[in-house]
Amino acid sequence: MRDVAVVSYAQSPAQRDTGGTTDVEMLVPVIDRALADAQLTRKEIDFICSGSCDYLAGGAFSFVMAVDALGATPSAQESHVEMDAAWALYEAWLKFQCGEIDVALIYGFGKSAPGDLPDVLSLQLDPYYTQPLWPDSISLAAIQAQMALAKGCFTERDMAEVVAASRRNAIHNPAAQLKGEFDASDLLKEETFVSPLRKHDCCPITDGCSVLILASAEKARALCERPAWLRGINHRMESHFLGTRDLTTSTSTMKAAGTLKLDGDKLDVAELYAPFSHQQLILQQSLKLTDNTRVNPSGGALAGHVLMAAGLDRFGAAAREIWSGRADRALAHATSGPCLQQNMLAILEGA
Amino acid sequence: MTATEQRLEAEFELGFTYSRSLGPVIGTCFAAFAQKRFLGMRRSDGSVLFPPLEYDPDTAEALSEWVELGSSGVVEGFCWVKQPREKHGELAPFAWALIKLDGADTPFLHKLRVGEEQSVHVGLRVKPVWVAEPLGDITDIAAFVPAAEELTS
Amino acid sequence: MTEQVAVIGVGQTARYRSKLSVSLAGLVREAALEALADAGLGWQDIDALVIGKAPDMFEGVVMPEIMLAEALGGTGKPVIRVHTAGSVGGSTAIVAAQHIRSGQFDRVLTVCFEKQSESNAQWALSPSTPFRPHFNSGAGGMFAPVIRDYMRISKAPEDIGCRVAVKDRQHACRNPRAQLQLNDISLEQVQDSPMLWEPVRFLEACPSSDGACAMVMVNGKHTGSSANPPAWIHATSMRSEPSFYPWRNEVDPAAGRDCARELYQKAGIRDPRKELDCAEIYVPFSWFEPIWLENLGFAEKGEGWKLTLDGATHIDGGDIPWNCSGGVLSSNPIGASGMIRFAEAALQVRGMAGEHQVANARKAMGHAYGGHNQFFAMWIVGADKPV
Amino acid sequence: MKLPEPREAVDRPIYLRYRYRASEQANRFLHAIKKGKILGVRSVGTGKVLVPPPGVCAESGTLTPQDLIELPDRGTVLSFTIVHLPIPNSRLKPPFVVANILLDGADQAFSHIISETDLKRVLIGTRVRAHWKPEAEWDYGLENIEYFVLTDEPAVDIEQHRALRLEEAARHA
Repeated sequence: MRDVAVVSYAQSPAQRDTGGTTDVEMLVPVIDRALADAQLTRKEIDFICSGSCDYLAGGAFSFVMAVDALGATPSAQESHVEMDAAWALYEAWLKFQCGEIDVALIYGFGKSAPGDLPDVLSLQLDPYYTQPLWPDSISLAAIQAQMALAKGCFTERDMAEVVAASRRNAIHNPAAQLKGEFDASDLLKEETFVSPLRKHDCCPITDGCSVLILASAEKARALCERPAWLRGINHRMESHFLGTRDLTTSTSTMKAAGTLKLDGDKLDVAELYAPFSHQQLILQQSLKLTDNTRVNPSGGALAGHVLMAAGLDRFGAAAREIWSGRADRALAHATSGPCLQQNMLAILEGA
Repeated sequence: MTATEQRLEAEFELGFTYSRSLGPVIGTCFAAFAQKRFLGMRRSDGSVLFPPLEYDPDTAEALSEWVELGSSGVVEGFCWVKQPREKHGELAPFAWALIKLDGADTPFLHKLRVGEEQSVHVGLRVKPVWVAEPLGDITDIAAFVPAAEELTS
Repeated sequence: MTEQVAVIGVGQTARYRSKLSVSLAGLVREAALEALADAGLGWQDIDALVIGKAPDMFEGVVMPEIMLAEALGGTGKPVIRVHTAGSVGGSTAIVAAQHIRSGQFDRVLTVCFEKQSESNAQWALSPSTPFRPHFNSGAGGMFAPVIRDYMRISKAPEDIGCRVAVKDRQHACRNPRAQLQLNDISLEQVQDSPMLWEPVRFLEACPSSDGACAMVMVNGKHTGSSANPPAWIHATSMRSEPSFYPWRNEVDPAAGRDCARELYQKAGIRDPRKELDCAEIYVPFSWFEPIWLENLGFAEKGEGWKLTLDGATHIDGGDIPWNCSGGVLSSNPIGASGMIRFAEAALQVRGMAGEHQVANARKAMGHAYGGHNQFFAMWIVGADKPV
Repeated sequence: MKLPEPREAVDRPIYLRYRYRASEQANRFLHAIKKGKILGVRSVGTGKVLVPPPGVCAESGTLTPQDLIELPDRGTVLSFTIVHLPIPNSRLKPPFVVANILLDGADQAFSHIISETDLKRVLIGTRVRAHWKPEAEWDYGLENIEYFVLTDEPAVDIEQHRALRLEEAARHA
């Protein structure tokens, strides 16, 4: 396996609503920052790959306009996935393994404010039996939470503790949307929203974008003092219907962890893409994380959730932990689909 | 040109009425709804899927063994929607429920109309409320209600 | 370090049609099963699934791979969904090939599809947003000015487009999968067909189709399962550029030219017209044949139309037959159209193209493009293992 | 068990509401066009003039400046098509000309309609000017220009014009 490292990462400040700012206007300063931090120019990038979803802002071909941010003239090697940008990173990582590139720029972007996100995400569901009823993304997650609670996997207090920790950690993350000192007991006093979920159990809706730069071994050492080396990356899909899989655990996460021979006890940090508090607990249990691991030092998706970039953000946040020396070994996780249907894991190391 | 020029805004609707081909399996299931029947699909391990799928979700094997299911079932999982969204088409609070029909091994998602949250629980027996003129679609079932209640549409 | 990649399975919808009465899962299954059978493999043998299609608005399902993966044996496996506009079929094939070339996977299934009959393509391609004028009526309205500019620059005779339309439909009659089977097609018939976006006539434009295409690719060490010969991937390349910027050359786009240059260099090709035996090139409007002949280096600038006129691109007697399958002009399930080009190139070098087989084809090119002549994906496949 | 005849297809209405907000540059452009003025912007990355003004210059990947430039309502046809299909929700009756029109002083063309009884008179390089709707009907949109009409000026050699424009851009870059 060819050594590849995360050498730069920038994100837009998490905002509920960026108003009229277009995707491409949002992207340009963030790309500029990611490049500047690595002392690179646009022309030094071998490959660009992005993740986005047309339905968020309601126009076909969102990624086509985004190409305008790249200065891709006369032409650039570029690709796009209609998935979270973590999968764009995966596509780039494969290209590194093919020996075709040395520097790749990955970006994800999404403006969810123009639409009604929980309804938009309903269109991910099977279009015959399920979507016509318009079950929203929050309701589906709430069913998952109810089933896990009923099974005794964790308690509502555990969920509130996840939220309190997320907001506490986010105090140190300038790009976080929700942050502050909260007490789990106080959070539990709030009324339920889509029961058993309370509003704070759900990620916020965020407009924004993120940019991450990967580099091959020699380049990485030149561009970054302490590169965050990608030591393994794997992703898995589950079946789609809520009734055909066990919602209280994450079998695809376990399968990916098994392939990576991941030891949940030996991680300094885990950045988990959990849009709902209980999903973080399901992931922690599936990964067999222990108290040795700091979970979501960035605050995670509960502190800011740019759909289509939130998975890539976990790679960026994990890399920051490595760069700073706060961690030697970190896990980045990304998810896609309703109720954690598809999951990706990657191990990042400082040495 | 001044900095105070008001920001132009407008709502727009993105939409289309799609025509969805169903294929033999979904088409048969929907046709059975028009007769107020539930048909499940047996997998090679003997278990029965509802809704019936064309292909086994784990092995991708093509499926074709139909099973007639009962007309009621039990709640396996649920959530309570205090404030229905416009798209839900419900006027009062309701539950989304994973309902396992009698004779099926997998639950499926539908709406459950019960007066209050406390009345919903795992194991609650429920039955469908059919619309007045079922056409052969998932929306022929207006919702489920507790089986103890009178059938009303 | 990198691995050799071969195509050992190709599958397509039995016949592309304007409407197919199957579910989305049923649509992709037909192509996937045929590809698996060709490869001599079952679902359990596949290590990863690579899915591609054009905008989600065509079917009104957001990220449809989420609900389709299980019908393609994707449960428990890595699944990725590519979307690069019209070039997506090509890009998806390239991403699938990279799964193997990287050494990470041995056997990959890739599937592209579109079910245009679920919606109205015109609507799905340009939903109207406020404050934006809508002067174009369909894709042709966008591409016709480019064609007009090509005619000005190249001084091509007015009937070149019609000749391409005839040729591709003659080819389609040899391909039972092609949607349009116009047995008595003639130059006069094309010329007399209604004008849509001048100079593009009805019979010079692609149809709207339902369909899917699939391929099984394997590490070169594992070609043995198929009863049929493999197509070896000699080179792949992808290039993009922005849709609009001042004085952008839309007739001879830089991204297409750069993509082809890189492709030929990787494949060790100096003269594509001489060294390739045939090509499947994305031609949704007839005039794009001469446009791409020049852009891809099969002809000098301003000379592409002469190849069409001389019959060089015809399967009968042409030295470099283009679109022997009938091409996009005869079937256009948009998200799959690029992959069909790549797959047809593979069938040619495997000697499996049936009635539209080019005799002794050893090396063929597949090409796809999308957006406003701005996204390009290409590959070259060969009957022989690359050195 | 007797199986019913399968249903072939169902209708699936999928309608979603979105809120559109104009970007800063679009907002400036739309407010100006409401008053009958056309605004463009000179890219700091390339020195070229873009109209309508985008927030980002695609050629260089740079944000465009806030100072916009007023442009005349005359220009040249860069390319065109004669459309024989109706535009949905438009009162224009085919055939009509859709052209890429390059305003004088601009480097990027935009798409608009040319109304002309003799469509054959429209050629690449043909000079045109805007025919505005009556002022009372002006709104926030490029449709305030109802269509372009041909002028009496001689046709422009596009290649020559391009070379001159690129020279000017180089001076500003």
